[in-house]
Amino acid sequence: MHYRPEFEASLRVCPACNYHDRMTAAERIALLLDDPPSFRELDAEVTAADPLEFQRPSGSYPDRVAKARALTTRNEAVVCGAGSLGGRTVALGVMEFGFIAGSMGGATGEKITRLFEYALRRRLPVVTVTASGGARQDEGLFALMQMARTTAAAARLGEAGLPYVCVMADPTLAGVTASFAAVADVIIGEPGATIRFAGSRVVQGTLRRRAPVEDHTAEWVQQQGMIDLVVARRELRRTVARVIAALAPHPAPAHAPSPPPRPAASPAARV
Amino acid sequence: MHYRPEFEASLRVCPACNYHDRMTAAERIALLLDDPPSFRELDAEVTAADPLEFQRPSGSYPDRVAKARALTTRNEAVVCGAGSLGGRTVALGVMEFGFIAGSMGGATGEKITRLFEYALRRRLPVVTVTASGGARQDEGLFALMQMARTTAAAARLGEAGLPYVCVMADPTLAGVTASFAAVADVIIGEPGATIRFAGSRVVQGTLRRRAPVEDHTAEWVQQQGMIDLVVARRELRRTVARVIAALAPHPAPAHAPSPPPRPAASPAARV
Amino acid sequence: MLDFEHPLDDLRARIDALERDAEADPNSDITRELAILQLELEARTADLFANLTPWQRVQLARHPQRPHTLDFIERLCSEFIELHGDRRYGDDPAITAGLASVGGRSVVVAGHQKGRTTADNVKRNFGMAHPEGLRKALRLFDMAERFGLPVLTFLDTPGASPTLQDEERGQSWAIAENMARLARLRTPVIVIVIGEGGSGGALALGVGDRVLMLEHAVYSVASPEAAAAIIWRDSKHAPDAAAALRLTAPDLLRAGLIDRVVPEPDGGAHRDYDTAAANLANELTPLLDDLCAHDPDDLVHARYQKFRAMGEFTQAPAATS
Amino acid sequence: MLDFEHPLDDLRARIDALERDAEADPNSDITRELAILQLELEARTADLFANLTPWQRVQLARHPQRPHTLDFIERLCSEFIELHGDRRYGDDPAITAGLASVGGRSVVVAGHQKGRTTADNVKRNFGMAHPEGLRKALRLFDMAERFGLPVLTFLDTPGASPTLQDEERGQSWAIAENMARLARLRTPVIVIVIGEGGSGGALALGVGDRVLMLEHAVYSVASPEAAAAIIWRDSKHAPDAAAALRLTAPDLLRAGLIDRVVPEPDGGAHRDYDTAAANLANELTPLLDDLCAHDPDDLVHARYQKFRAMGEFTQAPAATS
Ligand SMILES: [Zn+2]
Ligand SMILES: [Zn+2]
Repeated sequence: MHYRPEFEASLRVCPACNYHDRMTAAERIALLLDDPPSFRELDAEVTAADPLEFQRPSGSYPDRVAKARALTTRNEAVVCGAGSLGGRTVALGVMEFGFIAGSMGGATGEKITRLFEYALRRRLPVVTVTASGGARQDEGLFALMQMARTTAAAARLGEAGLPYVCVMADPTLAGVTASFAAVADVIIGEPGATIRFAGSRVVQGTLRRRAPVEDHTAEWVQQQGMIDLVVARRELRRTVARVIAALAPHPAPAHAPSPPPRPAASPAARV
Repeated sequence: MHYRPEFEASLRVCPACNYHDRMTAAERIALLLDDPPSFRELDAEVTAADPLEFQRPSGSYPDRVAKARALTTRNEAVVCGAGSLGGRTVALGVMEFGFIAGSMGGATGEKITRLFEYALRRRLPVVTVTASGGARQDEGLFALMQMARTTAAAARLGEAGLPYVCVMADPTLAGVTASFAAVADVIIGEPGATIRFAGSRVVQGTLRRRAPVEDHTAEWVQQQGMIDLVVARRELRRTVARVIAALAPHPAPAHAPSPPPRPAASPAARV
Repeated sequence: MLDFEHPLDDLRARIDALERDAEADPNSDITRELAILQLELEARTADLFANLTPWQRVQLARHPQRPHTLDFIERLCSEFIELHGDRRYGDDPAITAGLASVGGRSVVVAGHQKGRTTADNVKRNFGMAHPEGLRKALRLFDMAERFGLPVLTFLDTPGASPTLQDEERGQSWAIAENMARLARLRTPVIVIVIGEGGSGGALALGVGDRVLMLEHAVYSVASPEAAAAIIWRDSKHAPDAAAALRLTAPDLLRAGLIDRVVPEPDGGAHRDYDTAAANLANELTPLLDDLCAHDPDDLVHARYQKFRAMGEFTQAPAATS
Repeated sequence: MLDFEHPLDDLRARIDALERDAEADPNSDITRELAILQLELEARTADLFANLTPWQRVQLARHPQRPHTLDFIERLCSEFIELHGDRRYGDDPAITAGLASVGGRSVVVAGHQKGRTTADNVKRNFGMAHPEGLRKALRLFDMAERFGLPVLTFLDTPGASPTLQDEERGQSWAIAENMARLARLRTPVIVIVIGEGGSGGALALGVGDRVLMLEHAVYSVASPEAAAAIIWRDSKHAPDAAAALRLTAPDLLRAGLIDRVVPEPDGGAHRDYDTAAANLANELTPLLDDLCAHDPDDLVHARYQKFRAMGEFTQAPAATS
């Protein structure tokens, strides 16, 4: 929130070339939610365990997590909560790319899953903003399974007739693109954002059929039919609000659900 | 049925090059149903009206219909009924290409729709065999609407968990391909059959990406991902029976529904 | 300007000249002369349009200045968010689809989109949808059902795109799947034929609880040119085919194949988009209110019965069979 | 023959030679000598396989002679009708799918399909599915639900195909849509990891009520080579990565990420397809009977809870947040 004055002017967008620089989760939240700031964070204390006791040459996984926590002042690569967007309460999950490249581990998946479940219980729309390198290797197959559980949670939202909008920011890759991000009802890309399945693999592409824009940018992905809109940051809040209003014309009374209390330490925690 | 001995030997398939010649509806029915012949025809008396009082330079539409009736001894371009296939009662609709190029008019659509409704009431699987030039021009928009009503009838079958298999014979074109034929659960093409959307229009195709077989043949359409199987006539009955047995493992007791009585002149007839 | 509109050209030119004169000389009194000429124009327009041949209606339906789907959406809807892509293969500019608000009510809209300039028409393939365009609409139909939003479709196409590439991606399958989905959709569906309703490509968006048709729109199993080529072996007989096919709105209303004819402004919708849209809005608003009050089961059942009844037939003498 | 199997080569060669000798001279008595050698082979095989390193298991899972999806279908199913195509874009030979019968019960099967020859592997893209392959499976999942048939999936892939063309057709979207569909499918789903369970391409067929895994199969968030390249900046560290990723069946059973390890015959499934399939059938039959007795609502709920529980986390001290 404290970044507000400076990005209010620039939104981290270059006025000359429209380059959309990466934002922190806090900047994103301020960008998306109404004034005055209404964000109430959920599950802020949930953080990574080390199920594989994973060691890299550069250090242990818990060391990496500790560094990321110090760097971002967050406990995980996603910040979840509720707030007012376009005058209506939404459940909001924003990935923090600065936290181990926004990678998705068990705690990340837990928070995202809880967010969908929270929205389901309170009948709220969900907005996610993705910025991620994909699944977090250090948790092995546990990390892969976050794709399944977050996607399953998102699928239940649709069955309940609650709208889900995903904003794909730079970069949205691999295990996040191919899970809860891709199943949103409406998908919005940020200008120039890299959106793709294959991470760093060498890809031999020769055929360029329909692409006057650079491969794997949001604009290109839209041309391929995979996302609905590419929306400049300045228009983002308004567009998300319009989409939600269109999909859920008769919401639970706006403003009525008071900001949820932070839940007590979850009994579901397994470690 | 009287054709049985001669096609039993050849099935109208060239032993040298596997060319599958067109068959009459009667030959088809004998090919598909079990021995002894068990076919009980439905709605045989339904025939075309002339809603547009349509005149071609070559004569009136009723004249064309009369000629087709004389030629084929059928009243319409589809023969519908029930019979035993693989030891189980199925609803069977077979198009008669000799009847105005198997074109679909109001009476054709009525019979096909009634077939699906008959199957729905008795909880029978449906098998159709298509051979058609598409919608019958002489009935104008009435003909086009047969696409909607036959497709809607087929869709209700799926909702009721009853299997529907379509055999696309030569040729399956335009308004028939693009309606009740395409929505079958399993689609089988006959070897070499032409299957396409665009009728006689000139099509400027240059790109040949994946096609070692001739465009618009059943084999080509299978490569494009649109049909499940290409099955030689000799194997057709067995394959259709296996598919139905797989999709409806617990049928209404086989043989139990006695061959349906021909219904009294339908009160739904509007002309 | 269409050929049959030429008789009005002279009158319109004289009115224009008179108005220019009056501007040049503010003291001249043209009131009376102008009034006479305008009355005559109205009378002759009414006369001409009261006696349009089917072929003339085909030309009006295809008029390059005729309002297209986006022109109607702009005027009918207070909000419009165009959505893109089928999430499988591509985004097809020949189909416009998205979320909109009509009279304060959220709806899903989908329609064929013709262009006006040559470049735009090339991009939009003259309103001839590719399979991915129909599948974009299908995705939005599913979304409408998920969120309980009514669907409005706008029909304006010569037909579905018929190239080899369209066959490769299953044009027939796309059309059939859309019809099946619309037939069973558990939310109201209103179909509006605004221009050319061409064959299966039109019907892929055309299965609804009510089918409205603009006064000079046409709706046909095949284009008059194609029908003439088949029937007369000469596409120059297109005017004859247009008459034989009974493709005009009044004919189709009589035949029971559409529910309502929406009047167009004098001289056709292309002369006054706002009035054309306002006339449509007049029909649409009460219809939406009515349909939205129905139970989904009842809607689906009634929609089935509606199309179930389309198709004439008779009983042959038993001896023939 | 894999490197680590070489210690057995000499023994196997001696047994073969002895049997050839006996064939040449029917009077020779080799019974005792042969019995001794065979006992020794069994003992050393058991010893070797009891102490396989994770990297050795990766090699076994990728063994060119390892039984693939069709090999299992052939042995498990009394009927198999392979179905083709996604009805939208193409038919992908990297996915085999169809209708089958297992123990008298109709099922839908879908699995990654590797080839054995180079030509076959090129055709099947080494078991790396294209989006249209995953969508073929999706079509069959829908069919399974429509007809109340249980689904069996076979996982055996290095991963989903990652080329530009796959991106163009929405590889991420295909994977996500399959997971979402399987998660909510109202019919039993049994997942069997038979060889390589590689990343999202595997998981696209991997969301089920039970996940079985063959003894020497592996299942991993990334290939050991890719993980080594990321973590050690050198894919030669693949054996280290294989160990670190805990990708073996016993490890994953301990972690609670799979439900059951299916024992393989001595020396690995590639030495005896029939026994491998019989061992799988032993697990499968009672499992199918059990799951088919459940109410669809209960199945879907339990499946959600099963995957819901996969993922470890802890609570940070409140001060940090
Ligand atoms: Zn710049
Ligand atoms: Zn021959």
